[in-house]
Amino acid sequence: MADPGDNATPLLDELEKGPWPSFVTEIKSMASENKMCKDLLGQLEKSYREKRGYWKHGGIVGVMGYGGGVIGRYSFLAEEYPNVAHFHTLRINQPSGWFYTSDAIRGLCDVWEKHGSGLTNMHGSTGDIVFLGTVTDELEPTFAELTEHGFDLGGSGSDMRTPSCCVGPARCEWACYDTLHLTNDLTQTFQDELHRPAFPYKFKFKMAGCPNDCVASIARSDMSIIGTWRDDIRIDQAEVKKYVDGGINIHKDIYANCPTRCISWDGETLTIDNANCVKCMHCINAMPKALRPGTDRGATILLGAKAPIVEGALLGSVLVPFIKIEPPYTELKDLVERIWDFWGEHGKNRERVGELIQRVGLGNFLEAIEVEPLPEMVAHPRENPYVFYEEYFEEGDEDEEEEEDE
Amino acid sequence: MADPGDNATPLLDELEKGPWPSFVTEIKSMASENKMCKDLLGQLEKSYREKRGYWKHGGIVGVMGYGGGVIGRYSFLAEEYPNVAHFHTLRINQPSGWFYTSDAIRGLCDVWEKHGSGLTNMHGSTGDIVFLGTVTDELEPTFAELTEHGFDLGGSGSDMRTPSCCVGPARCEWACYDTLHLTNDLTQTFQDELHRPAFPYKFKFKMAGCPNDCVASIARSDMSIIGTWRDDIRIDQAEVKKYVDGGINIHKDIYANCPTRCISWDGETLTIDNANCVKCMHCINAMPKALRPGTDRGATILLGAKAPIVEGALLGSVLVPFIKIEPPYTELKDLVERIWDFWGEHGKNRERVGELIQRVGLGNFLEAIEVEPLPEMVAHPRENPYVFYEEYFEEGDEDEEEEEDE
Amino acid sequence: MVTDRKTDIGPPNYEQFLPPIVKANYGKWKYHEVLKPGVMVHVGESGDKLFTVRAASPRLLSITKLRAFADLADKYCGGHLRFTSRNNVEFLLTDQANIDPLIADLKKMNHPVGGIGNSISNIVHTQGWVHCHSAATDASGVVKCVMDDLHEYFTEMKLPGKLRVALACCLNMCGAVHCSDIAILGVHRRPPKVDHGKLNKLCEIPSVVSSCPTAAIRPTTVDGKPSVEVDEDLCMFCANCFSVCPSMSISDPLNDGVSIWVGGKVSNARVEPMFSKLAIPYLPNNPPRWPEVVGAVRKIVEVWAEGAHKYERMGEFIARIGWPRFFKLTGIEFTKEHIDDFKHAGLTYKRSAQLRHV
Amino acid sequence: MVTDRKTDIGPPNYEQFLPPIVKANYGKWKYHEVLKPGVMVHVGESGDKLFTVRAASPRLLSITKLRAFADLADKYCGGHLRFTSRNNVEFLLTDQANIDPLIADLKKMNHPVGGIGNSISNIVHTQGWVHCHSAATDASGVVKCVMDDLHEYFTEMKLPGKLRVALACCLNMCGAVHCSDIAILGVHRRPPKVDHGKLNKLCEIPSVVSSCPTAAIRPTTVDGKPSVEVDEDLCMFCANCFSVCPSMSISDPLNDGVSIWVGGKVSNARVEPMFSKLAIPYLPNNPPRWPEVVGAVRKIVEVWAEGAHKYERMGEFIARIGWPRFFKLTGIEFTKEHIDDFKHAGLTYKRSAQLRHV
Ligand code: SRM
Ligand code: SRM
Ligand code: SRM
Ligand code: SRM
Ligand code: SF4
Ligand code: SF4
Ligand code: SF4
Ligand code: SF4
Ligand code: SF4
Ligand code: SF4
Ligand code: SF4
Ligand code: SF4
Repeated sequence: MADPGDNATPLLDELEKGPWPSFVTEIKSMASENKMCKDLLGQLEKSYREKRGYWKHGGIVGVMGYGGGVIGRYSFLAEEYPNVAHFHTLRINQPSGWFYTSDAIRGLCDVWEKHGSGLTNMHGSTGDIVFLGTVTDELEPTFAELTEHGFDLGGSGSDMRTPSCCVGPARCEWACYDTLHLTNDLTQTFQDELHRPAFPYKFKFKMAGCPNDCVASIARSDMSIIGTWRDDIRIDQAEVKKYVDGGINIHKDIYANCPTRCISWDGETLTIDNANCVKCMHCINAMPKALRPGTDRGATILLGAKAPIVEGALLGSVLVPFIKIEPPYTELKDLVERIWDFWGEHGKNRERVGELIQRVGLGNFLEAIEVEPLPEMVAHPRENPYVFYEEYFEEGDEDEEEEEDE
Repeated sequence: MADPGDNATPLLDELEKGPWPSFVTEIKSMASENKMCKDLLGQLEKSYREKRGYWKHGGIVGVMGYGGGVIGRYSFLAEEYPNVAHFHTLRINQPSGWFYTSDAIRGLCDVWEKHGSGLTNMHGSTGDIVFLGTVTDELEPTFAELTEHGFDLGGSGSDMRTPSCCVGPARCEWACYDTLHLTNDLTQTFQDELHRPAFPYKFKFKMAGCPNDCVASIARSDMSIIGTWRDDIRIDQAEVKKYVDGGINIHKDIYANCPTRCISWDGETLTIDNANCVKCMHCINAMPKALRPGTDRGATILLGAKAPIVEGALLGSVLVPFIKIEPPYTELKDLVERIWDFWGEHGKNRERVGELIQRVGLGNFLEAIEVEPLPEMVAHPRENPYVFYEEYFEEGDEDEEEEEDE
Repeated sequence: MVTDRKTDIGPPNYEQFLPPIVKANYGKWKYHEVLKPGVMVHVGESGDKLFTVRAASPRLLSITKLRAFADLADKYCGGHLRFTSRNNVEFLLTDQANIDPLIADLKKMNHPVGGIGNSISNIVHTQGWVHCHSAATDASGVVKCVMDDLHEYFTEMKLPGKLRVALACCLNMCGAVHCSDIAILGVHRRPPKVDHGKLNKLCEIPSVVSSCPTAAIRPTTVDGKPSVEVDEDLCMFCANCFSVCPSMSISDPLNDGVSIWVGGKVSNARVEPMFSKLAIPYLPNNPPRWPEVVGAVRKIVEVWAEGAHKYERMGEFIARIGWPRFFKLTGIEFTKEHIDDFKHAGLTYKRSAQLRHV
Repeated sequence: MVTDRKTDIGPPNYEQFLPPIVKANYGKWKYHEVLKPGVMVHVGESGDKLFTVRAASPRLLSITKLRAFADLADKYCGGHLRFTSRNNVEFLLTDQANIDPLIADLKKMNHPVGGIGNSISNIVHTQGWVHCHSAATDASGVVKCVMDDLHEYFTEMKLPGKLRVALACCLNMCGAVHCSDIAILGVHRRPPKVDHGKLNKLCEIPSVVSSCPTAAIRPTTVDGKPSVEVDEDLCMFCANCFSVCPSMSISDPLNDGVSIWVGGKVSNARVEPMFSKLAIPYLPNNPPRWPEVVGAVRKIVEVWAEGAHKYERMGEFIARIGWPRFFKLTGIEFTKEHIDDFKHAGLTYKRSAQLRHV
């Protein structure tokens, strides 16, 4: 293969073809005005040629007084591509629900045009606005201008990470609590925990308004708050009939997919045995005009989800089966503080809270954070007989007398 | 509580009351003629009073040339109850399927009357006839007489244990192979492995004629051989109708209980999507006159079940999804030999084969015993990304050239 | 002399013990029907009919009783009988007219007939204080008490499906306790007491130390003698140290007792085989009638009998109604002990928001 | 000066960014309907209607593009827009008449509209060679190629249900890769090469040793310098050592590549959330168009699209047909690599006789 000229990116050019919007086109659109983008293209083309990345481990860079929010990044090819020798990203806390006005967007663009690559991720996987690539000297000025525009940094390192949430009550009929308000409130309440890493490892919150979990909280957040309800699903029988007329087969499409088979249909009336409904959302999802969650709403709190490194991936597990979620969220925040206290004291370095629970045992963990054990917290009770009974009778105990008295 | 007189067993006497047959009555029935039984009652009464057992760890006792088949047992209360100072049991290999003639039973009784307590277990959990309690000196004479009657000892210690089986073709319409014949054949073939412990730990075979598993093989045997079939379930539609007329609700009773919902009923004809039938037996169990297993029969072989000590209980896991089971069982025996070879070489002391597989990994185990990996062997493929890829390309490999050639 | 000894003859060939009708129809049975409690008929493709009468057995049988069974077999069955995998005795008849007289004789001998079909069959159990050094409770005695109480479910067929109860007297679980609808399991609850005087003579210290799965055992020296000590906080009472070394005595009358487990099964029918799960961590050993155990088992049986669908085994029933409701219906308290903390504990936590909220 | 700096102001309050119709109907939406691919309407209890148009985004957006989006928002949406949890951009309209002109404008900008309802939405992904030091494959490039191929499933709604594809460029899995219908995961396959010259300067040897979950790393001395060595047989390429120490370089152009996982989900709808399972252990990195990956993903999508019932996600579909058939239908070979050998491996073995035999 011929060595490509200075500006030639024959491999990347292939990625401008095809119907899906192209990230290469995005980078190229900046390359004429921004040298970082030009060198990014160059280094990336080389990655494509050599089938490997050329970024080094990040060093510790950041803005004054903050321990997180910036990911340091340096190139192995600093000589070849000096403009990406530093290429740090800033993580910027998104507004809850990722709503923007065009002015807010333009404000962000202006800051980033002046101080960085002009490339962003809308958004990062945790939920932040990601400003992709700048040099160390620009970090502090970027930050100053961002705060002028009302934005602040998100998390990185061993801190509380940027909480995020589904669109919730802003545009969804199924939201069982105000995901946006809670997300904003927690973010504001825990500013210190967000900006000054003092935990054993990262801690993520994600708020989903209902069990559909449109923010993947149960897979990706140390604390997952999933909206649900306690009372009966509201049914509009007339609308049910319309769905049936429209082709929905209640037996096949609804009943057979209901995890507890607690829904039935006699051709006239849809009946739900609400005591056995596990709030999976399926029937509601399938017939949104006919069915709605109940009105006694709140959330299930699950703890401990994380990616696999290094003990294996975890989904969140039930900590509180049902809790009312209402400002000022005192009960929830107290719970969070108790969890952080215990984790802070007993968590090992780089041990997520889910791993800690597995290590000390859920039972002990509950005791430490003062939460009663409930059968809702387990898929099933233990199968092995290795119980750590904590007490035993000693000779001479009252109990002995009582037991022998017979 | 007053000290009971020499022969008084007030607590045990309570266990002669009630409708269920009483083991105390059994022991008592022998107590006048057999001193062991008298002292057993005495020691047991004391156990009931003091809420504890009085047996010591067994020592090594047995019959000449055999390493198993006898469980040594000594009393802590030898002075108080000298007739149970020794109280060893003999494990005697049962005839396959636990069929007896009255003469065979009487023969056993005669031997045991002469040489032991006259108490038995019909049968032990592994399947043996258990002769419960005798003294060391009587072991050899008992054995000699037993062999005269055509009986031999079963297993104990780190050997192959007494194989056992369900009643199978002898009295069950669902047996998919001859469980009795195979059980007898394996027991005879592996006499040496049964009598001369040379394994890392015990190894149990259990043969069940169909997936109902009436001998609990999947829970209790290192190798569980469960009959099954490959072709279609045979249906007698007229008999199906009779069941329906008799009150069976095909939807609720059959369809809803079919694990793959592969059965359907249009009011006239019962249809089974046999490609999706997982041979669970439920529909056949529910309508034995109407449905029968297919005729292309064989078995599934599962490996590694055991009780919890000490790594946790295991159920057997699929090793061979389907195999024809026909004399002389060469393929099966070869497989068993390969498993024993690998286990013998790599098993730790007191490591059951199921634990060994978990330790070395099923994939490596299969490789060692020369069995191809199949998706039928797993509930699902791995969820974690920690794959031990065994090969990688080195610079200069042919593959490199090929890969770059583009 | 040794040369004269017969060895390795193996068991007698079963064929010599099969009734003629079984030989004739071997592998050619067509279907069966349950005629009444404890009685079923198997019909061959030939049209032959084999009647089975199943009677309860305490499993611990004296030769007196065995001879009486042999006599019954002669009287009614051409000298043929068998035992089942749950230790019942089965009489195999070709003459239907013999069924009732046989049952009458069995009743006289106090052996109820039943256990077939939708009933509770015999309790599979182990040795207990009758023969084992390891027992945390008696076996035969508890079984007797529980079956005295439940015998109506053996002699009648009024249950939704089969219910298998098993008992093991210690964690070695000699039986299918780990996969039973209801399991009664003897448990120790006090860490082993070390006999420092004898340990070094009877046991190898490194094996004792390594026998402990939780590393609770450490070598030490007591009164100048090498021995071991137990970190009591780490002990979960598995008794593996005691299996390896008699000087690690773990039996303790004050603390030994019984735990109750539910929802296991073995058959592949409908749902896959399942392990039993902890229902009640501890009930006291209260001989001779173990009233707490008897009461707890009955309560669980009744909750199941009342709520289960046709065919539904205990574990399927609980899976359908959910564990929270099982605890509510049985009145059993859910405690820390119920939450798994062994190797795969994390996999037993509830990892979804699918919950009932009532 | 520091005193002048604003810190800890937190994010801007979302309320200021909500469109008026959202404010008016906040928490009072009644139902929604999907009108056509990429377009839905939410109807408030008030009767108000909010139209959403969802457009694809490469997530990596230049400020040029963002300004163009802002212009569109001004033109059609009173200046309001949002992004989704899968990184699409959503335009929020109150005037139904604006929908088609907006879609036309988006098309001109090469942003297809779709992803709502029974479709494949955007691929959640990570940094890859664009920004991360840890990547075993590129992210944006693979995503572009796969979505170029699958885009018909984004712009139309012809699938049985939702299908979520995700990509992570290394085992850190920055995203919901571990719970996706189809996951594309960058993998290393060559043990780390130790830079003995630098290791001792850059890293603490004990941390490096203890970072390895399989204990493959041992301290050693090379040319008189303290360093570490790797037992290659024990390495399963997790790269945890590299996360802790840059001198444990694990990237390797010859061996890095892509694995494919299937059957995960996050929602609680119907079945509980599930992890993705290994489908294809390794496909080569073949930039710029990754044809092997594109082909493999399409094949899996097609097998699912053809065989799945209405609503049925990938994992539900496979659970119904069984893994053996999944491998047969997709033509993927089942190998040793598919069999779990990590901590809870034993729990993934098939422990029942419930099998299809065809
Ligand atoms: C930028 C982002 C990916 C993206 O392209 O969106 C990202 C990028 C990195 N992640 Fe991540 N993670 C990002 C979201 C996630 C998520 C998803 C989420 O938060 O919902 C996860 C999985 C959920 C979880 O937390 O478990 C995730 C799990 C990890 C892990 C594994 C952590 C674990 O406990 O398993 C690491 C490794 C580590 O922490 O050492 C990691 C480490 C990293 C590092 C810092 C690399 C490293 O080893 O130091 C990456 C920096 C890349 C770069 O150069 O910018 N990242 N990371 C995401 C953050 C953007 C944002 O703030 O919005
Ligand atoms: C007699 C019998 C119980 C009974 O009353 O029926 C029995 C009795 C003992 N078993 Fe067992 N086991 C008996 C069937 C079982 C079974 C059931 C089976 O074979 O189907 C199991 C569970 C299945 C399994 O093998 O895992 C069983 C699992 C154990 C274990 C745990 C082994 C494990 O790997 O988990 C031990 C402990 C040991 O091996 O050290 C054990 C150990 C013992 C010892 C030898 C006690 C010991 O620690 O040395 C017991 C001797 C009692 C005595 O004094 O007679 N016994 N043992 C059964 C044998 C009778 C026969 O030969 O027919
Ligand atoms: C005689 C015996 C086999 C033997 O070789 O001894 C036997 C015999 C029969 N079993 Fe069984 N099973 C026998 C132990 C078992 C066991 C093992 C156990 O209990 O330890 C099981 C597994 C139990 C479990 O899953 O935990 C067992 C699970 C079944 C099933 C599946 C039941 C279910 O719904 O899960 C059936 C089918 C049915 O009953 O519909 C079955 C059906 C049958 C049939 C109807 C088979 C036939 O067509 O002849 C026989 C009479 C059934 C009855 O008792 O109602 N047999 N059966 C065993 C009698 C034990 C007893 O005295 O009660
Ligand atoms: C906009 C968004 C929330 C947000 O705050 O950004 C959203 C919005 C809606 N989701 Fe969602 N979901 C969104 C991400 C998710 C996610 C998260 C993810 O994909 O990472 C999930 C979990 C996916 C999973 O299980 O792996 C998710 C699982 C659902 C489900 C359950 C689907 C299922 O059958 O499993 C529904 C119900 C349905 O579609 O019937 C749903 C339904 C909906 C509804 C209909 C809710 C409503 O009434 O407004 C919304 C439009 C649906 C649509 O796109 O077809 N939403 N939804 C997210 C759009 C992402 C995108 O650009 O495509
Ligand atoms: S999680 Fe529920 S409330 Fe939130 S957007 Fe999705 S469907 Fe709506
Ligand atoms: S929400 Fe789910 S569990 Fe409840 S009735 Fe509807 S389908 Fe059934
Ligand atoms: S396992 Fe099957 S073949 Fe054997 S007795 Fe039971 S039902 Fe009959
Ligand atoms: S045997 Fe089981 S899986 Fe097969 S059709 Fe009958 S009920 Fe269904
Ligand atoms: S369960 Fe324990 S106590 Fe009972 S017989 Fe087996 S080893 Fe002995
Ligand atoms: S009983 Fe078990 S846990 Fe306790 S010290 Fe002995 S071996 Fe260890
Ligand atoms: S998945 Fe790995 S390579 Fe990709 S961004 Fe995250 S840490 Fe970096
Ligand atoms: S990649 Fe993982 S397994 Fe391999 S040496 Fe590094 S830490 Fe150990």
